[in-house]
Formats: sequence, C-alpha cells, structure tokens
Amino acid sequence: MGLMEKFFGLSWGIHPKDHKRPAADAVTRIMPAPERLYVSLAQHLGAPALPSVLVGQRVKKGDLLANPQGSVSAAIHAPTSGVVAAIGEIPAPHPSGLPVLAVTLAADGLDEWSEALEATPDPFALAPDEISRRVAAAGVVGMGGATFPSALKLASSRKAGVTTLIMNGGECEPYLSCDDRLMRDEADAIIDGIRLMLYATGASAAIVGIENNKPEAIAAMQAAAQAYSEVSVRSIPARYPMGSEKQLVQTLTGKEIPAGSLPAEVGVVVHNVGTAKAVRAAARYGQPLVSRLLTVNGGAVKHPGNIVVPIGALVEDVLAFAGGFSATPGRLVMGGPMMGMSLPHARVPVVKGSSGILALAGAELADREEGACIRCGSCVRACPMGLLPLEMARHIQGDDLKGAVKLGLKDCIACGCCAYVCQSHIPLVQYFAYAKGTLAAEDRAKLHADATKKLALARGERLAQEAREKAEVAARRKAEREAAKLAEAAAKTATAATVKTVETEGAPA
Amino acid sequence: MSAADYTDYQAARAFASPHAHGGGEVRRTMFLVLTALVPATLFGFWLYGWPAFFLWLMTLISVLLFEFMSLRLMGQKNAGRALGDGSALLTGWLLAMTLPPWSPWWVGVLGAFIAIVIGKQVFGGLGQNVFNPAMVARVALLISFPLQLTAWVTPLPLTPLTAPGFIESLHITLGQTPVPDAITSASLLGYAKTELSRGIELAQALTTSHAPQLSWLGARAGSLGESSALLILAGGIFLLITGVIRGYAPLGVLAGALIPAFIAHSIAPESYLDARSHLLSGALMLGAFFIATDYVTSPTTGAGQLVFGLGVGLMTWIIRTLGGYPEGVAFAILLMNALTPIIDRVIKPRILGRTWSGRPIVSADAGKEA
Amino acid sequence: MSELLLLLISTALVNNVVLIKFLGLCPIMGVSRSLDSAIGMGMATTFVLTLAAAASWMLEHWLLMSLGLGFLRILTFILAIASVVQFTEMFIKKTSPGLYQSLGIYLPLITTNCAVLGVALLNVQQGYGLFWSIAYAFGSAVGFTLVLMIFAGLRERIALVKVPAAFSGAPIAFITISLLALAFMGFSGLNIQEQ
Amino acid sequence: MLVAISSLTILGAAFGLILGIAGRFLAVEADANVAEIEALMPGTNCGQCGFPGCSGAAAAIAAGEAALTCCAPGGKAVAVALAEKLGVSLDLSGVANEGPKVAGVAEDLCIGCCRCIKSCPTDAILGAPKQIHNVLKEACTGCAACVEHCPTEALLLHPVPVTLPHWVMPRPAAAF
Repeated sequence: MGLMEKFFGLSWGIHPKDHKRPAADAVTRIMPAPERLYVSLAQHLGAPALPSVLVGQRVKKGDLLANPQGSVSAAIHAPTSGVVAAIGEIPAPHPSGLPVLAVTLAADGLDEWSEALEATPDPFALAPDEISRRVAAAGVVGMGGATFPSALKLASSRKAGVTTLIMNGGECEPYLSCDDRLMRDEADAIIDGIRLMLYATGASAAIVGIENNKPEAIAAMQAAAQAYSEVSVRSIPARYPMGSEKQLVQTLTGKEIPAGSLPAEVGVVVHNVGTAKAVRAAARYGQPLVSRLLTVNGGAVKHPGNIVVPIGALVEDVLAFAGGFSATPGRLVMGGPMMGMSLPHARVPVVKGSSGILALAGAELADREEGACIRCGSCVRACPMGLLPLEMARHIQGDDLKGAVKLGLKDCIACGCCAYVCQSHIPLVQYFAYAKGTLAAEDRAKLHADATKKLALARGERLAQEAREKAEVAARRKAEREAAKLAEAAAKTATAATVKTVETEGAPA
Repeated sequence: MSAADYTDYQAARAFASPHAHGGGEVRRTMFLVLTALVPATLFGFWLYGWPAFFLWLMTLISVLLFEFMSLRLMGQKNAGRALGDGSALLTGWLLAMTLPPWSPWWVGVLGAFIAIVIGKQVFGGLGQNVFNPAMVARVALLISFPLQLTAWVTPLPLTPLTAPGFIESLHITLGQTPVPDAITSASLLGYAKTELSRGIELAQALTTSHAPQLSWLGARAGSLGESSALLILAGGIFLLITGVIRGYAPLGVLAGALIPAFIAHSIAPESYLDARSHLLSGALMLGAFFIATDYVTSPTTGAGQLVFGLGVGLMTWIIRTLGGYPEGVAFAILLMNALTPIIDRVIKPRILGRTWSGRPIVSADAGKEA
Repeated sequence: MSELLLLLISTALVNNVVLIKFLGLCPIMGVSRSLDSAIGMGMATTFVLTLAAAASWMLEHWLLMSLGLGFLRILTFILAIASVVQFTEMFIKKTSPGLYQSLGIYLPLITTNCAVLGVALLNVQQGYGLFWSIAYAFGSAVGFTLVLMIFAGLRERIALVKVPAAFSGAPIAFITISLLALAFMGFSGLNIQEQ
Repeated sequence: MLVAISSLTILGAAFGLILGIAGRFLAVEADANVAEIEALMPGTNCGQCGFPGCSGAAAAIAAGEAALTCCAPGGKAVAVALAEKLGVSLDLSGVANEGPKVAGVAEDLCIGCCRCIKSCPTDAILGAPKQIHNVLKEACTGCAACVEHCPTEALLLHPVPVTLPHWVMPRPAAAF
C-alpha cells in the first residue's frame, strides 16, 4: 500500500488476515463414505430435483437419484453404493435450520461405481452441445458456491457468443484453500477441463486468475498450461472480494459488467476452477458430481486441511474424520468466513456448493454488541460496489427500505467488507439481507395479491353470469308460463267455442 | 477434547455473515486521536502554566459528568461502559484546547454542558449529532461571553518565576483573581483586525515592537491547543499514518484558507495578512486535522470531504478577513456541518456497473451481438 | 454590478431573513421534511417574494404615496401578496401536481409568511428604488431558500436518527435551527462594502 | 375616506380580474384517483372494512372518510402504499402486522355444509356437500370471510409456514 493510497484510501475491498496456511499446505485426504448419507434435493440454484428412486431401492455410486425439474435445475446422483433408506425432510445446511427434502442413503461400504457411465476416449470429437448434455447429465453445478447448473451456463454462453472464458482461481475468502489445493494437485486435469469448456462455449481464450498469495498454485497451473496457447494463467493482487464475478472480470479484462446484466454482456463467462475439473470428469469419464474437495479449517479444528468428501456426508462426520476439535467452537460455518452460512448444528449434510467447513473459535469471531454508527466511512471505502453501506443501514434501521433500494441495495453483493471493517460492529450484511428478504417477500405478496384479485374478479363474473342465467331462466320460465297460460286460455276459449259450436250444432240436432 | 465433542456445539440463532472482523474499535480510534493531541497539550501546559491545566481538567471532568448523566437519563443501563468509548473525552479535550487558557472554571463547565447536552445528547448521542459538539460549545461561548473568550495571555511558562504558582493559578481558574491586564495580549488575527479598523496599514502595524509574533513552535498568545502549529501537524500526521483520518479534509481546509490568503496578500499586502500568518494563527491547523476530520459531522466520501474542507478553509478566510470576528474556524466548521447532508446527497461514489446518475452502463460490446 | 452582488450577499447571508431576522419560520418548520419539497417551496417563495416586492413598491409609490394613504399600507400589501400567492398556487397545481401535493397547506400559507410582508415593508422603510427593492427581495428569498434547503438536509438526516423521545419532532428541529443560527452569526459584521 | 375605500375596491377588483383570467388559463380538472386507489387494494371484496367491496372502500378513502389502515387482508403493506399514493404520513402503531395468514380446515370438525365455499371471495375452498372441505393455500388471501360462516368453527386462520426458500434473515436487534 503506497503512502498516497494510505492517506487517501483509494482502493476498494479489504485485506483480511487469510488464515489459509497451514491447511493449504497439508496433504489432501480422502474421506470414505460414512454409514449414512443425506443427499439434499435442493443443492443447486433453481427448482429442487425430483426423486427418481424408491425407498428400499439398491443404487450404485453415480446412479441417478433425482431428475432435474424445470428450466433451471440439476440432476443428483448417489455418492456411494447402498440402499435408499428414506426420502424425507432433514435439516438444511442453512442458518435457519429449516427442513429440506433429501434422499437418505444407507451405504453398503463397497463404494461400487455404476456400470452405466458413458466414457469417451476423445471428448473433443463430440459436438459442443453433447458436452453440455453430458455435463447436465452429471449434475455439475458451479463449485465456487453459487451452484448455478454449469450445463446451462455452457449452453447459454455459446448462444451469447462469449469470447473469453474467465477461470476463477481467486479464492479470496480467508481460511479456504480447496481451490488452491486442487490447482496444486490436479493442474493438468483442470487445464483439460478448461479446454473442454472452451470447446463447449466456443470462446477463443481462457484466462485463469489466481491471487498472488498462492504462488505454488500459480506455478503448477502455468506449467500445465504451457502447452496450450489459448489458456493463460495470470497472477492477480490478493484482495477480498477479488473472487467476485464483477471484480474479477474487471481486474482481468478491464471490462465493467453493467448492473443487472450477466458477464456475457461484455463477452465473458466466469467459471470456478473446481467446475473445470468436474466438467472434465463428466465429459471424459461420464462421472457425475458425487464428491468434492473442501477445506476444514478454523481455530477450533485440530487438524485443518483439505478433504475429498462425498456429497451428503454430515458435517459432524466430516469434522470427526478431520480429527475433531481442539476447542469448543464458537460457531460452525459452511463456506468462507466472509460470505459463508452459519450452521444451526453439525448434523447437516455437505452439498455440492460447500467449499469449506469452518469451526471458528470464539476469539476469531470478534462478536460485539452493535454500537452507534460514527459515520467513519470505512464501509464506504471498503465497498467493492461503490455503495454507501452506512446510509443504507440507516434507512433500514428507520424502516425506510425503499430509501435503501434507492441508494443501491439491489447492487449489494453481500461480500461482507462493510461489516468486516465496521468499528461499531454494526451487522450491516444482516441489515441488507433482512431488507432484501423483506422486499422479496413483499414482491411475492404482491404477486399473490394480483393472482387472488384475478380469482375474485373471475368469481364476480361467474356470479354475475349465474345471476344473469338465473334471470334468463326465470324470464324464460315466466314467458313459458305466460305462453302456457295464454295457450290454456286460448284452448279454453277454443273448447268453449267448440262446446258452443257443438252445442249450437247439437242444438238443432 | 475428543472428536465427539462436536455435539456440544449449539448455535442459539442464525448468525449473519461475515463471521470475521477486522478488529477496528471506536474506542481504539478515539484513543489514537487523544494520543495525537497529547504533545500539543503538554506543550500548552508548559506555555501557559497551571491555569491552563486546571481549565483542561475542569472541562474534561465536567464533560464526563454530563455525558454520564445524559446517558443515565436516557435509560442506558451501562452508562459507564458507553462512557469508555472516549468520544466525550475527545469532545471535551478539543473544547479545552480552543478556550483561552486562563478562562475561569465556569467557562469550561458551561462549555462542556453545551457541547455534550445540547450539541450531542439531545440528538441521540454518539454518531447522531449534526454539528460538531466542541465547536457548538465554542461558538455559543464566544457569542455569549466575548470578553472572557478573547482574553488571551502571553505565554508564561511554568518555569520562570513570573508565572503564577499553583495556588495563585487556582485563584485564577476559580475567577477570584482577574487576569492582570499586563499579561493579556491580542492574538495576531485580532491585532491585525483592530489595527486595520483603525486605518493603519498592515505592513506598518506588524513591524511595531508590540505586534504579536508568529512561530511554528507556538510561543504566542493563543489557546491551549492552537499555539503550536508544529505539534498539531505532528499529531495530524500521526493520525494519517495510523489510518484514523484521511488527507482530504485537512488538504481542503489548508488549501481553502491559504490559496485565497496568498492571492489577496499578493494583490494588496497592506490590507490582507499573508498565508503564513493565517496558517500559524488561531485554530486553522487544529481545525484542519482534528475538527474538520470529525467522522460524525463531515461527509463520508473522499470527494465530499475535500469539498467540505475547501468550504471550511474558504469560510475561515472570509470570516477572518471580512467578518466581525477575528477568528472563523469554529463558525466555518459549523456552517459546513450544516451543508454536510447536502454534500453527502450530491457527492456519492459511482456504483460498479452503473453510471454516475445510477443507470446501468452500456457496455462497448453490447452492439456486437445484435 | 459589484454593488448588486454585495447587496445580494448581504441580504442572503449576513442579514439572513430567517436566521438573523427570524422571519418566515412557519414554512421553515413545515416544509423542511424533504429536500425536494424544500427546493420547490424555496422556488415558490422566491417567486412570490420578488413579485410581491415589485407589486408593493408600485402600490406604495404610485398609489399610496400619491394619494396619501400610508395607513392602508399593510392592507394593500397583503392584498397584493395574496393575489400573487393565489396565482402561484394555480401555476404550480397546473405544472407540477406532485410538488403541489407535497407542499400542501404551506403553499397558500405563503400569504401569511411574514418574510414576504416583512421584506415588502422593509423596502419601504429603507427607501429603495424599484430595482433595488426587487434585488433586496430576491436576495432575501435566496437566503430563505438556502436556509430552507440546508435545514431540510439536516432534518432528513435527523429523521433517521434515534433522538430521545422527549426531543423528537419539533423540539429537535428547533434546537437544530438554533444551532444553525449560531453558525450564521459568523457572518455578522461581514464588512464587504468597505473593503 | 372615500378615496381609501374606492382605491381599495378598485385594487381588489383589478386583482380579482387578473386571477380570474389566470384561473381560466391554468384550470386543472380534478383528478379521479379513486381508480388508482382501488388498484392498490387487494380487490377481493371481502368486506371486512365495512364498505361494499374494494371499490367502495377506495371511494371512501379518496373522500377521506375511511382510515388508510381499514384493509385487514392488505395489512401494513396496503396502508403504506396508500399513504405513499396520497402523500400523507401514517401512524402504523395501530396496525397489527402479524404477517400473512391462510385459512385451514380442521378435518375432524368439518361437516361439509358448503357455507364457507359460498363466502370465499377467491374460490379458494374446495368441497362438496357432506364431504370434508379443503383450502387451496395458493388462492387464499387470509381475509377470514369463511371463518364467520363456519357453523362448527372448523375454519381457522393460521400463519403461513416459513419454508427454506422464503426464509428471511431476521432484523438485527439494535442494542443501542
């Protein structure tokens, strides 16, 4: 940091203490499947998957458990071989601890792969859309944490004519090192995956951006990418939130993504390096996404490190495998400390988007009572989006959510920089999450009200119609009755006449 | 602990991210600002003797007292802890530094009341006030008691025998002994103003033997903290280096006051003081580094702070040169405090992906797809 | 030209109609909840003040003085002011319904804004010519608008602040404006003409 | 005296004339915002406000005869929207904001009388005579019209259950 930068505070973002080592340097461990696995049906962005197995059914590792449902969704596969023990609700890996639908698998311990995997010796011989189809069949989602179905992103990038593929190796979150570890261990596989993604999207070049606090990963990736001119590996300054899509694209390409648009607007698409590996496994070997590398770290963890964990393993099993606690944790977090979710307890499953499990000791949390804002402006300087967090929070505190939206609440990426630097310990992100959630609920209520308004209108029309019909029927009846009466009267007169005639006729007789 | 102890973990509620904190504390910030004030204050004690120390002590004690009482009145349970954030202490300290050092005790107490109760607590306490409390008190005192608030004394360091002793100083602070005329002295700004109004040109007025002198170190008539420009500057640089303040507001204040002073002096040296006199007189340096940088009452963006500082500097120069008061920093700060909400509303950072007016930017590549 | 500028500065800042003369406090308190409506109110008042000053000058010099009806001064001035306000109200209602709604009752109440009558009467007192009367009125109106805007900005901020219950609402507004008046006293004795 | 009276009269007449002419040019037709207000109402005509349907309530609100908070199913949201539309400040302290509710049928109490079905403004209740009725949660507005019509108190309002995608981060409990 230069003197001018220090005196005038010119840069966005923050430089948190990264806590990445020694976990990043520990050898990767592989966790065997525990006895029971709880595979959530909603572990991707979009609609939950629809189960395609029955309770009691025997499945092998990689067999389909649930089909995607709707336009944005992803398939889910068995992480090991065993028997489907239940399909029901389990606590979700989410701060609320609310239930989520899941397939419970009793592992048989054999860990047998399914025979139905479609392997291809040369995936580059396939059509690009076929690669997307295989990625979709393998249930690959974004491994950075956003969990957007990757196949959809590949296909839509191709349609949008994306020219540059940005590979996110930033891993700017403190504590996490799974991407770092993956790049060190499997650089060749990642580069192969990147080339497959280039092929599938039709982009001409890929840039891998890696923060300069991971020199080993940069070296490994550069060595692996040497043979391919279309893939370049770039070192970027370590700064949080460098791994955020908008910030990464701007740093690597100088292009600014317009608000409310996808990166495709400026001709780029961003994928995580972990996704590249999953894409390769899907395209080359037909292997679905059934396990992932994640970081177990935090002050309360005895042996921090990176572990390959089957999807659906309980956090408590993972922590036990990692070696347990060295102290009672103050908080369990899934993901990084800046944007990760606090867990209500350890009996929640690992999902495809879990990049880390942190057991933070009380001292690391620095929890304090919220104080009054002293308008120091640290949050304004830290905000990577150029927002005014203090003003937004002030409006939300005063129940003026619309005022907060006017200040740019919808542009907030919830990176947590503002709350991290806040001297008064104001939970700014919580204010924004509360406001966004409340506004979304209001929008839903409005949609609901519009729908019910239509129903009420339809009912009104129907009642009017019924009344009209009733009136018509009544009128018709009346008319008929009158007609009948008339006819009767006419008949009477006629008979009378006839009688008369008869009488008259008969009289002479 | 064994691996099985994870079951002990029980989260009481949903915690929002982030789960880490940078470690910044209001208390630490306030402590750093107080530290930065120490050298200038100690020098002031040496320069003006015991009365200055008594006034300073009186102000600080009453500030803490009023803050404590206000917090209790507002139903704050742990008022003692809230007191520990140091904000009231800083307000009192800054106020004491702008008062004439030999003022009677009630000046300090009344100032503390105005600063804490009217300037800060009625708005809701820390962070809620719109005007700088110390400057509110300073201006209110100046308007109410112009005589006491302009009774500057020539420096009488503790060491020489002519300086008042401990007991004698107590009498001065308690207001029982009036400050002898022989040792009162006008500040340079006041002197220049008086002489100009008498029709005497500056060049002539400033060369006479009884004209107040200037020095960077601050051996001149003035208030506790205003005297030593050098030590105040050192404190300011300390705050810049520790990252407590940023350079925008101080730069703005100095530029806003010195540029017009320099221009006016170049054009008509007989009626306008030079930039150096402005820099080393009165509270300009203190205002630039310690008061214009007050978080609560100044804009939050860098550009806003620059505008704020320029406004303070310019107003100071205008009031000093053209106004009825010899010193204008306090008024200038209050005036710009009043404009701060408007500055904050007009000057905002640009949101990433949006134009300055808030519409999404149009990307250069957008046309290509069509 | 410079004289005109000095008159404007002196009326707008040094002898500010609100903070130094304490005229027109009713709209200052009433329409300062949001900056946008404050700007609208400021503009409306500027229009009324300037026009009313011109009209009252004409009435004073061409009617009252020539007929010796000085005792009718206040009555006629109020008549002129009321008419101008009525016209302004119609105009705003036509051109900017939103502003009309946000100003509400305070728009017709410009009639009773003592700053308007006060400035017209001060003009007579000081014996300005027509042009200077208008300049004086305009300067006062600018001062009024300035204070209204500053005060609205401050109140927008205070609205989001946890003011103790005893002080919330009008009390804190009065305290704030008193502190603002304190700040404006810095301009007192601003001796521009002489230098 | 005469001069004074006549000059004031003439003056008044002159100003009146000017204003009259101006009034002709600047005339504004009174805006009919009843329709706009009605657009903000839930539109289910449940009648809980005591007016004949939402249009009646909208007319009453426009005329200033009804409180902005009169709409029970709309709750706080509608009151705030109305206040914004009409540009008035609103005292929300009297509005109970318990969150959205839906009706539910207690199956052991329902006798299948069909009275609730007829009362529902959005056709959200399904059922046939002598059959246990059921509420379509998606169509229910929580207006409570059916609750009054149920002879066995089988219909009750329940808060809408919170689900994972609809969970909202709670507001921080400000400590200061």
